[in-house]
Amino acid sequence: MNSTVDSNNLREEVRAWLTQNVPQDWRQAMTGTDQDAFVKAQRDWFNKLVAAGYATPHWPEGWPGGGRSLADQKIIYEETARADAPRLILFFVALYHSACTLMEWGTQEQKEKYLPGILKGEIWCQGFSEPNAGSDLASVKTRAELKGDRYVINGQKTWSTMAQYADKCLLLTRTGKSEPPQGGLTYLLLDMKAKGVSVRPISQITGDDEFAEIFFDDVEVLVEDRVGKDGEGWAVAQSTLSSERGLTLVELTQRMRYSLAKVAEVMRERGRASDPAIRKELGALIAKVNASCALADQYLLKRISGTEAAGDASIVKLNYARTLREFTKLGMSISGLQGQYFEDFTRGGSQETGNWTVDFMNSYNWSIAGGSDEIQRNIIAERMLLMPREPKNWQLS
Amino acid sequence: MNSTVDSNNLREEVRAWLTQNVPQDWRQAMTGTDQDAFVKAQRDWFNKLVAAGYATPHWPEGWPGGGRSLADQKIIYEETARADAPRLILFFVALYHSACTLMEWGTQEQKEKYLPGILKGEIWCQGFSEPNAGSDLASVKTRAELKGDRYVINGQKTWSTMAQYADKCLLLTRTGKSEPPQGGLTYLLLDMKAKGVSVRPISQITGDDEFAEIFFDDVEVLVEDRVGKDGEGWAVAQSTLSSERGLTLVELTQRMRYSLAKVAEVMRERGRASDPAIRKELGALIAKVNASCALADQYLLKRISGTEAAGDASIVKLNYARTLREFTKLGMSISGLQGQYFEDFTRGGSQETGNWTVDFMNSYNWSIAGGSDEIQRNIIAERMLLMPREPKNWQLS
Amino acid sequence: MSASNTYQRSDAESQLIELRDSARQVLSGLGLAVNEEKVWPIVTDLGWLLVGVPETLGGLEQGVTGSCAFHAELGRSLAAAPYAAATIAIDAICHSTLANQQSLIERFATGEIVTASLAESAVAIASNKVTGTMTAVPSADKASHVLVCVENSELVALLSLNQPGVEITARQTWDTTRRLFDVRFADVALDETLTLASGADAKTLSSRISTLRDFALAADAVGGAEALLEMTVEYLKTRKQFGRPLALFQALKHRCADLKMLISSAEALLNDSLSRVGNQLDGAQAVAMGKAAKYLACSVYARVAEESLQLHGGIGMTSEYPCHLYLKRALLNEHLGSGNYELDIADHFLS
Amino acid sequence: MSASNTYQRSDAESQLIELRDSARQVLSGLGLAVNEEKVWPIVTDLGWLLVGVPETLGGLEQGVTGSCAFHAELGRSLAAAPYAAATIAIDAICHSTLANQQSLIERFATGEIVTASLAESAVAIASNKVTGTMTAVPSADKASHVLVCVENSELVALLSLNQPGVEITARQTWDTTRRLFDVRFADVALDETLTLASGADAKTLSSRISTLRDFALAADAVGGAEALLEMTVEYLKTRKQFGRPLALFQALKHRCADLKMLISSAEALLNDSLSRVGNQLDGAQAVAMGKAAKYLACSVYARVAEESLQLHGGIGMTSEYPCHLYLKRALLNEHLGSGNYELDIADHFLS
Repeated sequence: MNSTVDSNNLREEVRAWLTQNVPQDWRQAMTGTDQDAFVKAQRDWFNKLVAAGYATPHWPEGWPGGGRSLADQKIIYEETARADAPRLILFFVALYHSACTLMEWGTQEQKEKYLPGILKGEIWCQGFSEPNAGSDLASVKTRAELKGDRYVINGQKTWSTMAQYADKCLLLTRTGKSEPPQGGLTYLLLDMKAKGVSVRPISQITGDDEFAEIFFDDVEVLVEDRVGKDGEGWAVAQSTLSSERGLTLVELTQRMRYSLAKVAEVMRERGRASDPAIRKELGALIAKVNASCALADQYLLKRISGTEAAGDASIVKLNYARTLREFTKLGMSISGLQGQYFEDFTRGGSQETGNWTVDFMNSYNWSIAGGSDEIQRNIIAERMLLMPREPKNWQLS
Repeated sequence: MNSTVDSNNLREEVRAWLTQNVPQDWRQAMTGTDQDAFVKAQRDWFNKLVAAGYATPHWPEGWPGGGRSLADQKIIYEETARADAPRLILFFVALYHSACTLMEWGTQEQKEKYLPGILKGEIWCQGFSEPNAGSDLASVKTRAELKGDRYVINGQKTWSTMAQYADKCLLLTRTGKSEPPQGGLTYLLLDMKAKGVSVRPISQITGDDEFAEIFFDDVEVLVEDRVGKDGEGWAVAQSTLSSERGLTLVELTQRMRYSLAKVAEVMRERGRASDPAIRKELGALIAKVNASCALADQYLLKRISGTEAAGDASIVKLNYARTLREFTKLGMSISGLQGQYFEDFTRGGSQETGNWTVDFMNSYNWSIAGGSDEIQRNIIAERMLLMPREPKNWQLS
Repeated sequence: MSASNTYQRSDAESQLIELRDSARQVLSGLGLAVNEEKVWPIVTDLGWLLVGVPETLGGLEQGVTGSCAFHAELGRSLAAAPYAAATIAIDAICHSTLANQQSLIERFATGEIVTASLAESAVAIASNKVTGTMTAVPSADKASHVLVCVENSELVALLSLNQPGVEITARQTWDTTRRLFDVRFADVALDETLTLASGADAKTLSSRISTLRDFALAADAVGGAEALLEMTVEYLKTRKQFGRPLALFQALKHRCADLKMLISSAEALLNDSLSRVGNQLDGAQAVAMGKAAKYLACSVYARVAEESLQLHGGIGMTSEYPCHLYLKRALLNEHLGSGNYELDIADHFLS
Repeated sequence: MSASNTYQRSDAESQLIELRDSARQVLSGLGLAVNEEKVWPIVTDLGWLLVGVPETLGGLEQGVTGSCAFHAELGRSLAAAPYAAATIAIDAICHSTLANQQSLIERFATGEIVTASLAESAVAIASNKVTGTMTAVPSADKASHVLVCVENSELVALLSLNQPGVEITARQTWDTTRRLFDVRFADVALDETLTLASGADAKTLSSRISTLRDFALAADAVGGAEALLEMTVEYLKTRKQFGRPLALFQALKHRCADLKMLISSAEALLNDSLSRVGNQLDGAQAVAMGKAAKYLACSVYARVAEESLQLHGGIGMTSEYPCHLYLKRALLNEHLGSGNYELDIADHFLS
């Protein structure tokens, strides 16, 4: 069977389904409304996608729509972006991070216990980052002490996406004492309703709260809910982090590309459509946005073909963060004073909140979180250009 | 006496003199001609200025035009820039570096021996920089060995401005052995015609050769031609380097300001005078150029009032280098393909060679020489913002 | 080398430095982004609105340089006060031929609020009645009067805000340190005792008003940028990553150094322009200088704010931490004022 | 996670990689910026001009992707050869309806030089005679023919350069790795056996020619930028200051990383565009893609060249060291091509 024909079939099928199923009013439903309305809108959309098999194309055969190639998954994302459908942000950790970690590392019991719940709409969050740890994952300090058949956890996590809505948590803890930083980490599955867990949403500069802090006060987790061995958490976390395999950036860059039309829109609205200086900036931006799409696409191809090199992922992310900044800044700048007035925006809309100033502020999530631009530059310089690393014992003299 | 009236008088006097005396054809005389024509044009202009007392306003009273305040010196430079008179590049080291070093550190005999020669047109060069030393003056390796009543010198200097024309040289050598880097340096006055001195002009990327390498092969200098004590060279060199006290940047920024008219000119020539995108860039540039002028002016005022702080000089230089880059780049960019064709340019014309592409390439002299942009940033961060210095023993691990 | 390089600070300069230092002390005692209710009584009690007013009208005679020093201090502390708008209006009164000048200045310097637009207005006059909209008017809800420049600069006047035909609408901005309003006039009658200038005089005064606004925004930007960079550098010195203070990483040091250089250049341009224009704010030259100062300072402020947000990492993205307050004020500053600054500067140069 | 992710390189892809690798080896054996006399015989002997030519016409059928791989290699080594101009002209012959296509391609692929303009031309036709000027024509002094696109795309033809009415003027550029000429025609008669297209076909072919030129310049830029960054990083690893290799300074590392990212993005856009357009280079979409690839690659190249000059410090400013050769080629590349790229891209998007 010819794979191009195959792909075209899938593309048409997805496109047709989206035309029928994307709620036309989802932006309104998620703009200026409260959290419940947002969660409901996300859940409705999730259920539709699960039913159609488009939520889990990356799961193995046997699961709804499962067993699809990365190329096919890419088609689904591209079409979702093209249709301006909502992003499944509330379920992303469950569908990718949790599922992929369980598939790769989970016991049969764990898979049976957790995977069906994900399809039913259980929300997961990630408990990796900690205060004052920044991009330095190895400095996890949250303690898990083994007492009989359970771990007792004390500590704090932060920047956990949508943790205030979560049912379960992927938790990285420190169990060892004297090992090197990456050693001594242990990976647990936590029930967010367990005694001693408390969550505090982080109020962001946009007024939104897409992230939360999680506090642990003698929280107990059974040993059977540990993923991998005690001390093997670093390796398990690595596969969690690479679970989406570049698909997110394919989706985001495609969404940015389709959003270029919104720049044209704001140019018209603000009477700047024929301003040559703005048109020139738009022309430059179009080239950069298309380049970001091409980079993300080619990165996915490298993952598919197994030719990914050290630093490739950093280049894609650093580039996306920069282009997104320029993109949102141009929109904001064209908006003029009007753009500086507060307006309601689409909750959890990430880069497409319908408000350029919010989009601009949100763009910093991409240059700061998930390994800041500075960390990406270190990686590119050291692992790709093979420039020397800073000495380990480099301390203030 | 009211100082503003006084200044106005000087300004008018200088302006009138320049109108009478600036050779109208100096650019043509220095464009596409050989080195001799260039030297002759410089020498003629130098003699005129000396006669009028405008070459040495910074020398003490008693010398031609001497004893003027820094504010008056500034007026002379501003007017020279305004009149688009040639810069005295061939005599700058003699008039400032050599003279000020001798005035501050020289013995009576040295002053009598060297100062009159400067006024007669002796050309001096500076022998400070060395190959592979970059901006790191303390790493001077050229050896001077004391043998009886003389030093015997071996080594190499580089990036010495116009050394191929020089009669004398301000030479920084290493005499000590085990002292810390800044120690062990000794400052000598060298006759460029001495046995064992050879000079090789450095061919620059513009095709010009404003700099040269100097090689020393058992060159002898009498102890009486040492400035300061043996081992005191670092301190003497510091006063050489600060001798022009910010005047150069006042002159250069003023010249850049007057040259803004040339951007307008190339816009007209290339039919871009009404291009809004270019006009917008020009508007931004005008603000930046005026800011560079203001920074240089205010730096001079700080020197006059003794309120200079650590890092101030770095800010002025870093800012000038950046603005000059943007300035020349805009001119080059407006020139289009035409600007990429090779054309003769004014020799030693520095930033005003009459060719935007040469000016652009020359702009790197300001971001690289005399302490690169990177060094200036270190100084600003460490001495002004008080951010910690890198540890001394920071080595590749 | 010469002995004749002496420099003496003038009395006026010394006085201004004292005034500014005490303002900084007072404001830093209040804390960042303190609200209008707390700041305004201090502003009036300490006579800050009189800084730029001539001695003959009961002021401190510190001119535009003087009021800009205070704009910078208020920008530094992110104070939420209609100081800029009020000083602009008071300055306009000083430069009018109004008979009751002195009493108006007293009223507005001591409690009653006069305001003005920080952006563009579209207000026309017909049969002595005013119609149109002013945007970005600070504290219009609490002000008794607003300064109005009629289109084509036929007239500059004060209008009472407490009269029929005036509609005041709050326009919440992302910058929560400012309270801006739209003010709409529908056939509002002029009060001739409050007409500041008409005809050619109005053109001159309008031009002075917009230059003053540009300088005020520039000074706010310089003050804010300076304070923010200080905060950022402090943060980098404190915060550790990979066991080292962030301030030790050369890439971050170099970025801070560049920001410092940019701020210094904007500040130098502002100070230089102020000293060159003196009190002559209405000519084409002064207008262009105001525009250059505003453009450079506000674009530098935005650049500093954007870099600072990145340099702070995650904590800068939280509403608890004040980094974003500077960012939002910087973004708003860029969009206040009027016209296309870069183009206007070029137009003036090429004309 | 899925098992079905397999990917096989096609035979054509494998062949191209082999060709490119061998080209790189040959060129690096010659050294940087080697002159035309040395490169051209190799280009023709090894059949590099046939890379993009269809099999049916005796070529290697590697399309535009194929010739771009060679443009990148020549850009990398700063080779002084009219390869881009010749491949553009040969491609135009391939896409003409000329009867003697095959014999012309053989002539021009094996020794006789055909050239074309790398910039804008102003050539008009009247009574079958050609008048006007072509700029930036490489090696016109050695070429027997030049590709001419008449204004308003009425006609695309080859013209012999060895005939009365043709005036060839050398235009020395700062970039000494290219030898460009102005070619002036004064009433030069057309040879109908060399007319490639007229009417609507000429419009289509002209559009193909300019897109091809944009891709060629983009590929040259990507190749040059890559080689220059490698050279710069090597230099930083070798050169020591304050007792440490420069490559250890984080500020410099971060700048190199940014450059690497920029080059990767330009390369990705070029490759993506080439694979999307395939052999369909004449539509508005393809033209816009060519323009975007050219704009991004050439601006990235210039940026890399400027930063590399600074990162090299003094040595980069000497004519002995090759850093400036890349800079000058990058600057020239930015100004070759035609139109205002950013505006054209926006126009296409907004239309």
